[in-house]
Amino acid sequence: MIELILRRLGGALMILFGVAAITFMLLYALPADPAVQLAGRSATAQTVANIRHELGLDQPLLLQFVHYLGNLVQGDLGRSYTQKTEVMTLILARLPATLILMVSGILVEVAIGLTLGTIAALNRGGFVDRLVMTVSFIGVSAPQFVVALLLLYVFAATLQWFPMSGFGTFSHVVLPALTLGVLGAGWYARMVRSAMIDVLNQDYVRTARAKGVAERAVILRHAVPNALLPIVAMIGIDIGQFMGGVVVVEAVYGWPGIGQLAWQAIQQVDIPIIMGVTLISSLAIVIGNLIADLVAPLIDPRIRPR
Amino acid sequence: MSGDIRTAPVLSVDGLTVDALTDRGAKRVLDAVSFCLAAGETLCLAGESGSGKSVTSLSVMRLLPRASLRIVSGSIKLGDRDLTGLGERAMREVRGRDVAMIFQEPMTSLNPVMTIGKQLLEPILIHQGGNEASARAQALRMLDAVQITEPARRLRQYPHELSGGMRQRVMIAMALSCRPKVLIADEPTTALDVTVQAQILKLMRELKGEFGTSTILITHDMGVVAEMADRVAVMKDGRLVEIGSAVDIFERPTETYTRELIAAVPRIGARTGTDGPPAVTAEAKAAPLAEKSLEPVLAVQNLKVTYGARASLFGRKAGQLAVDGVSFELRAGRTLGLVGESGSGKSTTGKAVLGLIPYEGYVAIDGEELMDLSVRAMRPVRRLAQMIFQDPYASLDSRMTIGAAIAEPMLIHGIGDRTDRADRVAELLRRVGLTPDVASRYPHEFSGGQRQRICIARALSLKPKLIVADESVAALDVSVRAKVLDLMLELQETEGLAYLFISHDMAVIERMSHDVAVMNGGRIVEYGSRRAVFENPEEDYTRRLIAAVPIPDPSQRHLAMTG
Amino acid sequence: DETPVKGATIVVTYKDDIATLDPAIGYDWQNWSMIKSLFSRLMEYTPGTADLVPSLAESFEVTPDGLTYTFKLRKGVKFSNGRDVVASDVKYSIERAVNPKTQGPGAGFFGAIAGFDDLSGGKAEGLSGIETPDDSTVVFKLSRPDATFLHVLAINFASIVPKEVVEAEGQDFGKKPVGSGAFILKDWVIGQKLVFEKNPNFYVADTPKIDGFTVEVGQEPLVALLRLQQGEVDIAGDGIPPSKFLEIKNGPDAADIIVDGEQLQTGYVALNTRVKPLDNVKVRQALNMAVNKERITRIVNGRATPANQPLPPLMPGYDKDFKGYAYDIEKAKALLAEAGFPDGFETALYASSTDPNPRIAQALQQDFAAIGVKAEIKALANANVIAAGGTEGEAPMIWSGGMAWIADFPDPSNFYGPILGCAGATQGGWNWAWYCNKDLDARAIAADSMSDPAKKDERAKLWGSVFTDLMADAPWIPVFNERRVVAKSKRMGGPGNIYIDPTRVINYDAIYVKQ
Amino acid sequence: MRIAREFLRRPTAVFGLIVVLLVVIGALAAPLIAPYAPDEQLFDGLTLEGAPIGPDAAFLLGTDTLGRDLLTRLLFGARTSLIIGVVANGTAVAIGLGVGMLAGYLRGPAGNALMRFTDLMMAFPALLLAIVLAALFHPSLWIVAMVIAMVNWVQVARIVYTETRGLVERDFILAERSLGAGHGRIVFRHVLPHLMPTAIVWGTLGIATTVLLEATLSFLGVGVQPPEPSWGNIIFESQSFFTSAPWLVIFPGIAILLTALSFNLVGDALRDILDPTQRGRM
Ligand SMILES: Nc1ncnc2c1ncn2[C@@H]1O[C@H](COP(=O)(O)OP(=O)(O)OP(=O)(O)O)[C@@H](O)[C@H]1O
Ligand SMILES: Nc1ncnc2c1ncn2[C@@H]1O[C@H](COP(=O)(O)OP(=O)(O)OP(=O)(O)O)[C@@H](O)[C@H]1O
Ligand SMILES: [Mg+2]
Ligand SMILES: [Mg+2]
Repeated sequence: MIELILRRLGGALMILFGVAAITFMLLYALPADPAVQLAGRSATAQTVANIRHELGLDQPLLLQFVHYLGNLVQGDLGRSYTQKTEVMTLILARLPATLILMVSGILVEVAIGLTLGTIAALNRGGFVDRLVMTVSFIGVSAPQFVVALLLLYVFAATLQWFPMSGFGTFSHVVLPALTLGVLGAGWYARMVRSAMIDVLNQDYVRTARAKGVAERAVILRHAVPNALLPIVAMIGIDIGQFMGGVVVVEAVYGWPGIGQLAWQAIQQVDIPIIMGVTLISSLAIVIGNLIADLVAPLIDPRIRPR
Repeated sequence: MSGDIRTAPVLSVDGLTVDALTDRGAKRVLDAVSFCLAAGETLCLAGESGSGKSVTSLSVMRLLPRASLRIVSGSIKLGDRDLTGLGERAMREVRGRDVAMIFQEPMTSLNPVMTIGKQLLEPILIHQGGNEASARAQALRMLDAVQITEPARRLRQYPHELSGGMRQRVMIAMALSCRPKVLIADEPTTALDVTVQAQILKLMRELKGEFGTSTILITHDMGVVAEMADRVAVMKDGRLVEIGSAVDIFERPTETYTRELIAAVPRIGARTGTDGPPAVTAEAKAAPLAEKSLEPVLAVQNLKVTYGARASLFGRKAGQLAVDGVSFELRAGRTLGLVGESGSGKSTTGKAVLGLIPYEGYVAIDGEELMDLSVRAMRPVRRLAQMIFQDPYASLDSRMTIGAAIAEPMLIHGIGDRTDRADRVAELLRRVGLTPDVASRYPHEFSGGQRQRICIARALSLKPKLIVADESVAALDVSVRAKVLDLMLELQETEGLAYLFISHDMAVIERMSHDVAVMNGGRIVEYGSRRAVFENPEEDYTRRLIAAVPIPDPSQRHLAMTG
Repeated sequence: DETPVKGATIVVTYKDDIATLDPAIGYDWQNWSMIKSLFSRLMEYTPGTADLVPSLAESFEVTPDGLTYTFKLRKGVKFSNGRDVVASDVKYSIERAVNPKTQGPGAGFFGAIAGFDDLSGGKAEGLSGIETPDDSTVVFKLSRPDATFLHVLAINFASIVPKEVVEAEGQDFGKKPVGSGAFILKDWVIGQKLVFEKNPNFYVADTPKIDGFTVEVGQEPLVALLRLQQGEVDIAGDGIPPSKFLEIKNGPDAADIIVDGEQLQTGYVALNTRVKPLDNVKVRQALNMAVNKERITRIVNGRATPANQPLPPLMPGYDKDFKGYAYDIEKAKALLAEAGFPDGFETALYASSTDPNPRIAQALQQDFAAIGVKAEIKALANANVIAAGGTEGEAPMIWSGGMAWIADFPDPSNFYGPILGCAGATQGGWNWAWYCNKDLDARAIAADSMSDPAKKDERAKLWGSVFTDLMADAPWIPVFNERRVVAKSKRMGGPGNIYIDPTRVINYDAIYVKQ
Repeated sequence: MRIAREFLRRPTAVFGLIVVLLVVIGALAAPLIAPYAPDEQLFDGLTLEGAPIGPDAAFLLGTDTLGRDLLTRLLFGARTSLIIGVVANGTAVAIGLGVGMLAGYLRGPAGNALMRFTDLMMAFPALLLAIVLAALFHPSLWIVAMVIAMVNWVQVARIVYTETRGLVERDFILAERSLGAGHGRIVFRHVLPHLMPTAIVWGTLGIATTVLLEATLSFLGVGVQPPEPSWGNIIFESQSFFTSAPWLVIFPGIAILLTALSFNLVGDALRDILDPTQRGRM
């Protein structure tokens, strides 16, 4: 167990190093010059050169990278070019919001996906199945922005059930989580459906029925936990999608998450922030997969190490 | 009707007819099946695969898959209640309490993510109510009854932590926990080792005595039938062709089908006093094969196979020694039977001698040492040695027609052109008793026996000298099994094939082999001529294996007696 | 009732984070207004106008040669940490803005102060041209006359900061600013909101008129507008998105909600004078004639007026009699033929990828196509467009929308040096036309030397002629002067020009909630 | 022949095929059937205030914010979107299939290295990669398509890897090896066909998401460049107009959904038909 975790952490470090190296090289290959960007229109050439020098951008790329890594090891992600603030501070300020949104979004999408997928599997081939699959398809193909605004118009602006924007209370998280959940549930519904069809054909389901277990309990107690297994792995992958994909939802609901920070930084070529966010999301993905690997044995005792 | 309690049926099935709904219309699966089950009686349902045994039992439980199978007519009476008309709710009450069921696969019949305890408690809580504690006590008693050691610990364990035999005991405990009137056991021991099977059968007989449960036992193993049945019902093509007392069925079968079935059953000890398998072709009968060649087709010395060894951050992981220093040799035209309990390393040996998995030691096929041969250099050797796997379905590519599958070895080895190959495929199909026009069909469109013939045809297409047959008939019906075995013998006689014949079925090994090697824990514990091993076993282990085989003769029941 | 309510606080929203409130660094249109209100400067503008008045300075004197400025500081002004503002703070603050270590973009504005080159070149620690004979006197010595110098002292970079706080906070000063302006930053929740509170000790009477304001960031403009209509938000800082503009403008509340006013802005296409065939003046003139500016203003729902010269109408020196190049396709074609391109040519048009700029680029593209010029559109992130513009020979045409922002101060010189003068035509510069006319540069310097306030009008005329004359070379296509449209809640009072203040965007010091 | 017959027996599949064909024909014949030129900003296409015009007789599906005919744009946009949705997504699936299969089949150090690389790519924020790649190469349709392929193959590779690992353990692969089949033969004739269902599912399910990803890239200024229409960028450009000019979102949205759904229906049918074990069943 310990060995497994250590091995995975070692792998994670390698991955993070790789991500850092690739991101760094790619960012510096970009044509945009952060110094020019920062100096603004009225700056003189001297000012631009000064800024470039102060940011260390006039040093050889490799040296910059080594320098960056050196700081990274000490937990220093550098300072934002535009905000002049520690990137770590900026990220830490926004991380909780993103984590809350991510967790609740995943909960909603798994809940919806599990329900719809199970219903579809139970009605396999029938009308309900087709309907559910079509609905899940709409979810997969719907533009985020429109769905987010639609929910906002209906539930916040018109019905006023939830606040339109902000962060802090439970009612704030409902709409953003719902938006993400509705959009992501399609994938889960499909996955759950095929997993459930698989599980429902298993012998132990028949055994449960032969014991006189009620159909609801057969599904909820016997089938669903087994169908959850492939879903857990999927959640691990999903975390990555979330870290990058929440920008729009965050923007619409004024949610102070990492996505907005990343989006602004990309537009302003604020390299320290981009690097920081990239590393954090990679870390989240790696940890997500690690957690998925560690959670899987909780659900499936067969892969529990002894 | 007489008032005799002994004969008043607990369960009576009358004119049960079941249709399967396919997109080509309804297909009759059960046709007017009628039988009854007296209190405390064991009725065995026998018959070939697909004859409707499982459908019958599932009908009684009303667990037929709703989408595809439907009871068309007939009644199933439990006491005076007709189960066919019962609502789902009422039926749930019946299931597990009045009628309980055990399935063939103990591996998959228990929910892998639930503890044994939870699963055992479930029917007790549902049907007897009461609190957790009393249910737990009941569960512990049941585990005790099925002779599971440390029952309290088992309750916390998960299915995968138990052996196959233990799992099946848990299934039995679960089925009997509410003291049902009727127990249906669908192939309860097929997936188990002979020795374990013997224990389970013994247990079932004991429990029957203790609980007085009426049992419907489904099996295609006539040995088991003879061992267990009070009465036997023989099914074929959805019909119940014959029903009668066990002794009657075995000694005085009236239907031809029943007679064939009984005749096809291999009996251990049947070949006592002979040196080799029976001759099946006319020529062989006329002139038994002499020792043709002294040159071994397969020579194995000190073979070792280790699984799961790998280098890791924390040093090398040792892995598990699955085969530990096995040596034997096999000459042309002869069969070496490799027998042993599950997990003893038989399959591993079979794969290793064909170079399919990494091994240590010396293996030579037709004088050529395999070690370190590249895929390319290996190819000529592959022509000489082929493998037939246990599960014919799994060993055929489900997305390839069987014609293509049989032609493929020739394609790989660049033999003949298109028409040559087509001719050879047709010839091979005929050779294994199929018609050439089936070449364009896919594996799933065949029965198990037919698939195994196809695998044999594929193995033969390169005219090999050696065939490794790993449990090649284990999945087949008795009657089909006999035919496939005969086919293999015939091929040996005409083509001079050598077989490494792997099986855990002592009777089959006895019938097929010239020599026998008994494996246990990765080693060969006994090795010698078949006659020596079977008639004069030196090892206790071998003796136990032989003793555990059920004898298809109701008059010779022995399992319940032995300790 | 238009009288201000006492004790009101309001909510302002923006989409993007507020970058920094460090006056030496902050340089975008969101933080510009906030920095203005957090700090005070020697000079200031009367709210809603471009009229310069002394602010932290009580009075000032200029020597006739225009090289020495002496300021007397107002007494008793305190930083929000309680310390008095003294002359050395002024010296420190401006030196800090110039010091390369600060990484400030505004250093160049102070180029006229003696000793500037030494400090910005790293050869000195301070500016020899700033002297503080006593705690309430600051003397600036210039190395050349600079007519814009008083404006320079009114821009954010000249804000006065307390040395000890800056040194204590280091780079974090921008997040924990301390100044002597109308407001104090109370709280900053990163990524969520900034809370500003009224400075009770502010030296201007009756200012500010609200008790505070909260800036909520990360707000999608569309949603901000929705919240504004419901009264949750008072000023939607990003204005009205195009998709909502007509709906609101034609709605019943339009008069209460919309403030629509001119700003010091010109949207233009920079024509790269160093890229073939745009190096040919006739080609550039032809392109100027090809653009249907009326239609483009229609695309932005009439939120702009067509332009014909670089200077916006509100800027001193704007020549309202100048005709520029009229929309004339036939003449444009003829000119192209004269230049040797009767069948047109292929080129590229760069633009910011934020709405509505790609749309405007497409309209331009269609206009160019009408005279045979096939312009491939490259709609890129701002940073990439800016990089292409600052690389010689890279971008033939650039639509400035989304990047060319509003003037730093209301003086025509601010529209010349970096974007049309020779100094800007360098690697990484903002003169995307790469236009360099030595003759005009000389006239520009001459105009900037006329620092005598009496010659104000003459100077404006001189500047105006620089811009109209350069149109003969047609380095730009001036397309329109965009008006700024702000959405405010109904309760907000005051004239429009304090919401679209020519020098500070939103004038937080002047806005108020009405009864 | 059999495939065609089986296919025609499924009404949903036939519906899907018809829609797909209509879209393809619409895309190919766009210049012939479109009422206007694709980039023509019509004078009548905007109101005097500059608002787009809703569906009417002159503009069947209305106009966009530059006064261009939406129907025309959708027809021409089908070309781009098909290339992105089908080609780019197809390439991604192909790469994922290749990498996953190779890694799963090889195992050992080589397979491990491939999977570590995949893990790395997986941990890399996809959108960022897309943005940087697209900014490095000047954006054009084909570059965008390739960028999307570069980004999207990762998940497919993961899933295919797991599946291949399972397949390789199966007896029939062992049987092939015992017959002396070379690696190429095993991989292409025996492993690949069994991965087709996965490939088809991802190939069809990914269409909609890919089309939308292209739009996101356009929005960031690294996608297909204007005025070239694509369904994604039509939606994206005008998504904030969905209350004032809903047709600008609804019609392209329907186009994406219907096309993706149709591909999916066709894919589902093909998957069943090509799987011989499903023969004769519905
Ligand atoms: N769900 C189903 N749908 C359609 N036909 C079915 C279904 N289940 C069973 N059948 C058919 O019913 C017949 C009887 O099957 P059944 O499973 O009862 O055989 P069996 O005697 O138990 O065989 P085995 O020894 O292989 O278990 C077979 O022909 C089978 O194809
Ligand atoms: N791929 C594998 N990886 C690790 N261990 C294995 C593997 N295959 C088999 N083993 C282990 O090797 C031992 C021998 O297995 P093998 O399959 O050879 O037994 P067997 O005699 O063929 O049994 P059975 O009768 O059940 O087929 C067993 O303990 C088994 O668990
Ligand atoms: Mg059965
Ligand atoms: Mg085996």
